[in-house]
Amino acid sequence: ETLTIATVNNGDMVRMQKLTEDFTKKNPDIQLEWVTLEENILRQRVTTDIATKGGQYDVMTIGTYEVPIWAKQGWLLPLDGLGADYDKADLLPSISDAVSVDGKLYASPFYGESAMVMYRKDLAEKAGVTIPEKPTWDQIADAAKKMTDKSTETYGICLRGKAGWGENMALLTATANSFGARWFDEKWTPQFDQPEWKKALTFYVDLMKEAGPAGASSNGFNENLALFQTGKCGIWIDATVAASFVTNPKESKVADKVGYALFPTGGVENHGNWLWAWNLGIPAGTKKAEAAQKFVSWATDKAYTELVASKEGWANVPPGTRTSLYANPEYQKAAPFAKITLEAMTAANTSKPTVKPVPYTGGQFVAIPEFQGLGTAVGQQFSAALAGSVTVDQALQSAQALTTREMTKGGYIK
Amino acid sequence: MATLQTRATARIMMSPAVILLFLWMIVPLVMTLYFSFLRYNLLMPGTEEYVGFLNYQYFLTDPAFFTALGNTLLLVGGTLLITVIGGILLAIVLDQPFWGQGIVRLLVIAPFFVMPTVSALVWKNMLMHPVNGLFAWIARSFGIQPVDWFAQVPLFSIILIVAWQWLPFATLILLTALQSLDGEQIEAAEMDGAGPISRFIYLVLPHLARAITVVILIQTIFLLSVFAEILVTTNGGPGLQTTNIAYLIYSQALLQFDVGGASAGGIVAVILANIVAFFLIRLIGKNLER
Amino acid sequence: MARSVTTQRKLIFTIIGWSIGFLIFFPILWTLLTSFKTEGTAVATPPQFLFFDWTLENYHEVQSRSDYGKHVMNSIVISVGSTLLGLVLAIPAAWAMAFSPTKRTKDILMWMLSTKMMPSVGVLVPLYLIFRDWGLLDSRLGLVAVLTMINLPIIVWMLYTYFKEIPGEILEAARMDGASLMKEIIYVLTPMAIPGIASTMLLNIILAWNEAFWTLNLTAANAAPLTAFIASYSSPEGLFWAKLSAASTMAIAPILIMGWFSQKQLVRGLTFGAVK
Amino acid sequence: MGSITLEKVSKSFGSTSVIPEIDLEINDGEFVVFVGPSGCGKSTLLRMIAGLEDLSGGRVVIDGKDMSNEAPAKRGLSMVFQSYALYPHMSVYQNIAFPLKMDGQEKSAIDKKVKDAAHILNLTNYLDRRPGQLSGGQRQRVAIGRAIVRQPKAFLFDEPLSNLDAALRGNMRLEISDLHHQLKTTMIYVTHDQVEAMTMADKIVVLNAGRIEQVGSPLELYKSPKNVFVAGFIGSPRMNLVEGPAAAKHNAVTLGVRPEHVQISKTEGLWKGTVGVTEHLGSDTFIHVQTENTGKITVRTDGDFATEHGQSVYLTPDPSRLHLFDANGQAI
Amino acid sequence: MGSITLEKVSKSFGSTSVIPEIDLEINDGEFVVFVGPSGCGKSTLLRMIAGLEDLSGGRVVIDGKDMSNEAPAKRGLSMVFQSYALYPHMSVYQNIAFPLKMDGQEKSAIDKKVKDAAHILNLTNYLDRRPGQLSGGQRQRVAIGRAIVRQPKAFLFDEPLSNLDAALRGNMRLEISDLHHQLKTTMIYVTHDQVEAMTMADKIVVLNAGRIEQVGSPLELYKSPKNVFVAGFIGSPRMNLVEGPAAAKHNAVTLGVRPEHVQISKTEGLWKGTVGVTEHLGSDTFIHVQTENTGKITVRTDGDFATEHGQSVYLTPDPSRLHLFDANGQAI
Ligand SMILES: Nc1ncnc2c1ncn2[C@@H]1O[C@H](COP(=O)(O)OP(=O)(O)OP(=O)(O)O)[C@@H](O)[C@H]1O
Ligand SMILES: Nc1ncnc2c1ncn2[C@@H]1O[C@H](COP(=O)(O)OP(=O)(O)OP(=O)(O)O)[C@@H](O)[C@H]1O
Ligand SMILES: [Mg+2]
Ligand SMILES: [Mg+2]
Repeated sequence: ETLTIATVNNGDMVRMQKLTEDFTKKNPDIQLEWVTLEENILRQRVTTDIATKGGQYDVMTIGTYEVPIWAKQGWLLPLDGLGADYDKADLLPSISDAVSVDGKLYASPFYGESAMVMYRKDLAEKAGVTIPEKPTWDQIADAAKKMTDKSTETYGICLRGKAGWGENMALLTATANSFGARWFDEKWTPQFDQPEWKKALTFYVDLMKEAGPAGASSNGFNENLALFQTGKCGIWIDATVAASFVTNPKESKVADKVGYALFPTGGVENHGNWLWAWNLGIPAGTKKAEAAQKFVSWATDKAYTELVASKEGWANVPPGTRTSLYANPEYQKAAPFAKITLEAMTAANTSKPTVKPVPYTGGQFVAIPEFQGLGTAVGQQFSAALAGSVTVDQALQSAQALTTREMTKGGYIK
Repeated sequence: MATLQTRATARIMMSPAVILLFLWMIVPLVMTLYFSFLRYNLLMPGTEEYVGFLNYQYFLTDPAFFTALGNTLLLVGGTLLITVIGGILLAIVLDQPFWGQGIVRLLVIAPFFVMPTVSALVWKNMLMHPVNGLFAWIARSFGIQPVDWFAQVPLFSIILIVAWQWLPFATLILLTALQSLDGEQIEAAEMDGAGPISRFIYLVLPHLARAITVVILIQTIFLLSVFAEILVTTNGGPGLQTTNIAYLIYSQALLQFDVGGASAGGIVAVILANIVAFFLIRLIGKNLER
Repeated sequence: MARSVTTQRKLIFTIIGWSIGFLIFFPILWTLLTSFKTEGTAVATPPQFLFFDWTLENYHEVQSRSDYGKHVMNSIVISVGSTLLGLVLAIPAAWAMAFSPTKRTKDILMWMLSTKMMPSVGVLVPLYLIFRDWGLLDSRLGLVAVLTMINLPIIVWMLYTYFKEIPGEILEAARMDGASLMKEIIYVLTPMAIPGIASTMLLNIILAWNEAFWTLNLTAANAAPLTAFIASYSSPEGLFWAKLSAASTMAIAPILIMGWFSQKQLVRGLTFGAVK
Repeated sequence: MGSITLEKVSKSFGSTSVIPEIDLEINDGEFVVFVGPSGCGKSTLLRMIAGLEDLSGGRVVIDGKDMSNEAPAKRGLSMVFQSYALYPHMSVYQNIAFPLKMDGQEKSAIDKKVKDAAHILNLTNYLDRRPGQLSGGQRQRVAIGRAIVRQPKAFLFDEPLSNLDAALRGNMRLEISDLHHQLKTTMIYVTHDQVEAMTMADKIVVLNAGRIEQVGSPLELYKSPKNVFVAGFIGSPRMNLVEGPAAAKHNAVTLGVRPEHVQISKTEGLWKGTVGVTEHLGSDTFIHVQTENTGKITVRTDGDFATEHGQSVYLTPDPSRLHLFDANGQAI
Repeated sequence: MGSITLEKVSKSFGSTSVIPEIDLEINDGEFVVFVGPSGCGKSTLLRMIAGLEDLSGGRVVIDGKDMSNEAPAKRGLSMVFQSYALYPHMSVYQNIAFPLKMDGQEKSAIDKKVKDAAHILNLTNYLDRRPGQLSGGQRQRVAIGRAIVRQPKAFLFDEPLSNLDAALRGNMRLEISDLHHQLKTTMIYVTHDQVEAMTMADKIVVLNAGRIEQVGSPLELYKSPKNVFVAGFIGSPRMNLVEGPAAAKHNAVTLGVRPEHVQISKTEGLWKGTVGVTEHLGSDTFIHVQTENTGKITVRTDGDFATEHGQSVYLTPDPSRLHLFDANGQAI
C-alpha cells in the first residue's frame, strides 16, 4: 500500500519526511509518497482535490482554519483509530478544541503556534526600556520608537505588511482583537466602520511609519524573519515558531539576545487569540483509511517527539501540541521560549476570539469559507494604507464596502 | 496544388488538430458558461442553484474590476513598451561586431528559460528587497534612499520582472529581423547621404515593423494571463495596485473557491481577450501579409 | 559593408555589450552564487559576491529532500511528449493550411491562437472534474494531453510559417514522381522542414517545461515535474534563499543548457518564421 | 507512346477565366514549345496536362486514353520545374532514384537506371553531392535526370532555364536539344523567351491571354506570322511595326518589316531619320533610327557599318519581305 | 565634372588578394563597362570607387581630388544596385525623394526634381505605389530615378539588369543608353553579360581575376582581342578556339575564328564534320558542327541555310579574320 501525503514545506514537516524510514520499518507493508508544497499552493491543491473528491491524497496537512469547515462538510474522517498510545488527553486544550467538532477529533495536530513578542534585549537595554511579560501596545510602541536608529538600519519594530489572509490579516485581526474590535457583529454585519478598528489600524500604520523598516507593506513572515535574524529589528511580533529560528545560532546573528513577551493588549483583556496548528487529516474518500490512521498516529504521538529529539535534539521537536512536552525539563532547557509559548497557547481561545460577542469562531482568522478571499481583499486595502497609497479611513471604508458585498453575495446578510 | 483531390485530403489532414482544439476550447467553455450561472462554491457543496446573471453582476460591479482591467492593460502595455524599445536597442548593440558577441548573446537570452515563479522570487527577495536586496545595497552605497519597490511602484516592479523575462524573446526576434535587413539598402541610403540616425528612422525601424508586430502579438497572448509573478510578489496589493484580471479570477477561484464567480470572470476575460485579439488581428493582418 | 571596423569602435561596443549582457544575466548569476552560500551569508548585508565560504550543503539538502531525478524525468517526459504529440497533430494540419489554403485558413489560424487567451484558472474546476472522471489526475498522460492542447496553436502556427517557405513545386515534383500523400509528407516535406520542426520543438519544450499552472494543479506525487519541485522550496517558514537558489539552479539548468546549445535553432523558432 | 491531345480544355480560377478553350494536338516524339508573354497561361496549361491543376472543362487525352481525372503520377509524364524542385535533403543519386523508389522498383534495377541517367547527363562524378553543392546548370541536369529515369511518355518543362545566366542558358539549350535527339520522347517546353522557342522547337504554340495565336514550325512563324501579335513576338530584335500612310500605301493597317530586312544608307532611301542608340555586337550592329514619319525603326546591319548618334540616314525596307496586317491585326 | 582615376588601387580580404593592382582612367561623360566572369572583382572595384569598401592600397581620384578616404555620400556619386535596394516601405515618390530629403532640400524643390525624374523615366503614374507593387523594369527605373535626382558626378551601376527577363533586359538596355545620351554624365556599369557590355559601352574594361585584361571600345575588343581570354569572352556566339595542327599551321598555339567568319558548304572545304544541333533564329541559324580534327565548331549562317542533324558538311574559316595566339594566350 502506498500512502500519498500532502504536506507543507516547513522545517518540521521536512524533518518528518526525512524520518520516513522509521515508519516504514515499523510498517513494512506501507510505502509513503510525499508531495511537499508551499503553503498557498498546498492549500489550493488539497482544497480543490477534496472538494471535487479527486482522491489524490490519503493524508493531508491542513490548518486549523480548514478543519472545522471541512469536518462540517463531512469531508474528513473522524480520527477514532489512532491507537492506545496516542493519548488524546495530552493535547493542549486550545489546540484540541480547534481541531475537534462536536467533541470528535477530525485532524491530529502536528505542531501548533500562537503569537508573541520577540525583542532584542541588548537594544532594549541600550534604549533604556524594559518590556514586561504582558506588555500593552503603548509600551511596545514606546519601546520600538526608542530602539529605532535608521542610520544603522535598526528598526524598532517589524510587523507583517504583505497582503494576504494568512499574512498581514493574521497579525491585524489578532491586533484588532486585542483592541476590542471584531469582524462581524452577531448579524454578520461587518464592523470596519467601528472605532475599534480605526484605532487599531491607525495605531499600526503610525507605528510602522515611525519605527518600521522600509518596504514593510510587502514583508511577510519570512521577510521579517530575515530582518530580525540579521539584527535589523528591535521588536518582532509574530508566530511562536519563529522563536526556534531566531535562537538558532547557525542562522541568526542575534541568537543569544532575544527576549520574549506575550502578545500585547490594547485596552481590553485580550491577547489577540492567535492560534494556529498544522494538522494531519484524512479525507473521507480514501480507500486506505487504516494505513492513513497508522501514519497519522505515528507522526503525531509522543513517541515521534522522542524520535526527533533523539535524532535532531530537543530544540527541533515540533512544538505547541502536547502538554507533556512543556513539562519536559530537557525541552525547557533546549527551548528558552517554551514557557512563554505555552502561556500564549493556553491564553488563546478560538471559540471566543473577541471581547464582544461574535457569530464565528477563529482567532487571527474567521472560520468561514469566504474568509480566504475576503481576508486577502481586506489585506490588500490595509497594506495599501501601510504603503501610504490610501489613508486609514479610505482603507477601512473600502474594507467595509467589499466585505458587505461579499457577505451579501454569500447569503449571510439577507 | 489545387486539385479537388488535394483539397479534400487537406480537409482530412486538418481535422484532428482542429477537432481536438475545438473540443479543448468548447467543453471547458460550455462547462464554465454553465457554472457561471450557478451559485457554486466548492467549499459549500450541495448549495448549487441557478442564479442568473448574479455572478456576472458581482464580477463586473466589483470595485476591483475596473482597476484590474486598467492594471491588465498597463501591465501588457508597459511590458510591451519596455521589451520592444529595449529589444530594439539591445538588438542593435548585439548586431555590432565586438569581442565575445556569442557569449553575450547567451547571457542575454538566458532569462527566457527561467520559470516565472523562480524569477519572481529571485527578483523580489534577492534584488528588490528594500532592506536585504542588492538594489537597496547599491543605492545605499551611493548614499541614496533605497526604493521600496513593491510599496512605492508596485505595478512598475511587476512590469520590470515580467519585462526581464520577455526581453530576450523580443531581442532575439528583432535581432534576427535586423540581420535580415538587406545590406544593399543600407549602402544605398549611405550613398544617398543618410547618417546613422536617419538610417535608423527611415530604414531600420520600418524594416522591423513586421517583427515588432510578431513580438506584440505573441507577448500579448502570454502577458494577458500573467499571474504567478503577482502571486509571489505582492498578492495583488498593496490595495489593488497590482491586481489584474487573471489575478482577480485567481482570487475567486482559488482563494474563495467561488467557482460560479470565477467562471463568470473567466467568460468576461475570454470576451476581453477576444476584443484585444480582434484589434491585434487587424494590426497583424496588415503587417504580416506583406 | 566590408569596411574595416575600427578597434576603438569595437572596444566601445565590447564594453557596452558585455555590460548589458552582464546586467541581464545578473539575477541568474546571483541565484547561482547564492546557491553556494549558507543561509546566513545569503541574506547578509553588505552582500558577499565571491569571497565567502563556498558550500555544497544546499545541493545536498535539496537532493536529500526530494527526488530531483524523478521530477526531471517527469519534466522531460511531459515536455518532450507533449511536443511530439503536438507535432504529430500539427504537421498534417500545417501541411493542409500551407499547401491547400482556403479563404478561411487565416481565420482558423487566428482562432487557434485565440484559444490560448482563455485564463487557465477560470477553467480549472471543469477540467479537474473531467480529469477526475477519466482517471487522468496525477498522470503523465493527462499532462501530456493538456500541454499538447495548450501548445498546439503555437506549433501549428510555427510549422505553417515554415512550410510556407517550402516551395510548393517540390511537393508537386514528388507527386509527379509518383509519391502518395503519405510518402510526400514523410519523404519530402518532413525532412525538408527539419530545421523548422526542430526549432518548433525546442521552443515548445521550453514553454512546456516552464508551464506552471496545469503542471502544479493536476499532479500530486507521481507526475509532478520541476515546477512542483520548485513549489516545495519557495517561502517555507524560515530562511530559504540559499536552498531556493540551489533548487532553482537545478530546475533551470537542464533547459538553460539545452537552450544554449541549440540557440541557433531556437532563434529560428522564436521568430515564428515571421522574419525572413 | 507519347501523343497528347487537348480537347476544348478550359480553366478559370474562381470567376476569372484564364484559358477560355484550347484544342491542341501533340504528336509522339515532337518537341513542342509553348511561348507567350508572362501571365498568358502557359504554366497553367502545362500543369493541367500534368494533372497538377484540375480542368474546368474539356479533356486531356494521352495516348488515346482520357486522363482528365487521373492523378499526376498515373499519367506517365515527367516534369522539370522552373525552380528545379530538387529535394534538398537528398543526394543527387537519391534525387534521381526517388521516382523509381516510389514506383517500388528493386535496388539493383534502380541503381542501374540512375547510373545510366547520370552517365547521359554527365553527372557521374556528382552523385554523392547535395543539390546545394551544385552549380545552376548541374542542378538543372539533375532535375532532368529525375525526369528521364522513369522513361515517361512525355517530358514537361516549365521555363527550365530562366534561372540561369545567359551563357549557361545557351549551353543548356543545346544539351536539352541533344537529349531530345537521343531519346526521341515527346517534350513540351514552356518559355517566354522567343530565342529558346525558335532554337529548340519542332512546333511552337504561341499563346496570348489563354488563347492560341498560332501553331507552327519556327521558320513558319518567322516567315509568315498569322497576326501582329505573333509577328511582334517572334524574332529578335522585334519586327518593326509601322502604321499610318506607309502601311496604307500597301492597303494595310499595319506594316511589318524585320530589322534584318531594312536597308540603311547615308545618302538615299524611302524613309528619312536620325540615328539614336547604336548597339554594336561585333558581328552585327543594331541601329535604332528615329524616322520622321514612321516612328522608331530598328535596323540590323553587319558589324562594320559606322554611324554616329544624331546622324541623318535613309532606310528602305525590302519589298519582298514585308508583312501586312489588317485592322484586326490578321495577316493579309 | 566627372572624371575618375584609379591609381594603383588594390584590395585584399584578409590574406586573399582580390584585386592585385589596377590603374584606370575614366573620362568625364564616358560610359565605361566593367565586364568579366563571376567573382573576378567587378563589384569590389565599383564599391571601392563608391566608398563602400576600403582601399587596401592606392588612390581613388575624382575630378582631381583624392577621395580615397571620403565617406560615400561625400563623393558625389550615385549607385544603382543589382537588387535595386529600393526602400520597400516608401512609395516611389518617397524613394526618389529620399536623397534630396537627406540633403535637407526644400519641399518644393524636391517635388520639382522628383517629378522631373519621374517624367524622364516614365514613372509619373506610379509615384504612389510601393516598390512591391511594381514590375521588375519599373523597379529598376525607380532605382535609377533615385540615382539621377542628386545630379551626381557619375553613376555606378552594379549588374542592374541581371534580375530582369530577356525582353525587358533589351528594353532597359536601350533606356539606359538613351539616358546617357541625354544626361551625358559619366557612367560606370558592371555586368558579366558581354552583350550588355558590347551594346552600351564607350569603353569596355575586361577584368579577369582582379586584373585588367584589356581596355578599349567594343569594336576594338571584338576585332583585335589582346588575348585568348578577351577573344573568348567578347562576341556571341563565342569565338571558336582551335588548338593543335590547324593552329600550328599558322605558327600559333591557338587559332580563333568567330562563327560568322566560317563558311559552311555541303560539298567542299577545309574542315570536315557532321552537323549536330541547329538553332534557327529566323534571321540567322547557328549550326554546331562536330569536326573530325578540330573539335566542335559553331557556324553562323543566314536564316535560309537548311541542314539536318548528322549531315556531313565542310567548313572553311575566312583567312583574313583569323585570330592567332601564342602559348601564353597573347595575340600574335
Ligand atoms: N491559383 C491561381 N489563382 C488565381 N489566378 C491564378 C492562379 N494561378 C495563376 N493564375 C492566373 O492565371 C494567369 C496565367 O498564369 P500562368 O502562371 O499560367 O502564366 P504563365 O504564362 O506561366 O506566366 P509566366 O511566364 O509569368 O510564368 C495569370 O494571370 C495568373 O494571375
Ligand atoms: N567580404 C568579402 N570577404 C572575402 N572575400 C570577398 C568578399 N567580398 C568579395 N569577396 C571575394 O572577392 C572576389 C570578387 O568578388 P566580387 O563580388 O567583386 O565579384 P564580381 O566580379 O562582382 O562577381 P559577380 O559577377 O558574381 O557579381 C570573389 O572571389 C569573392 O569571393
Ligand atoms: Mg509560368
Ligand atoms: Mg558582383
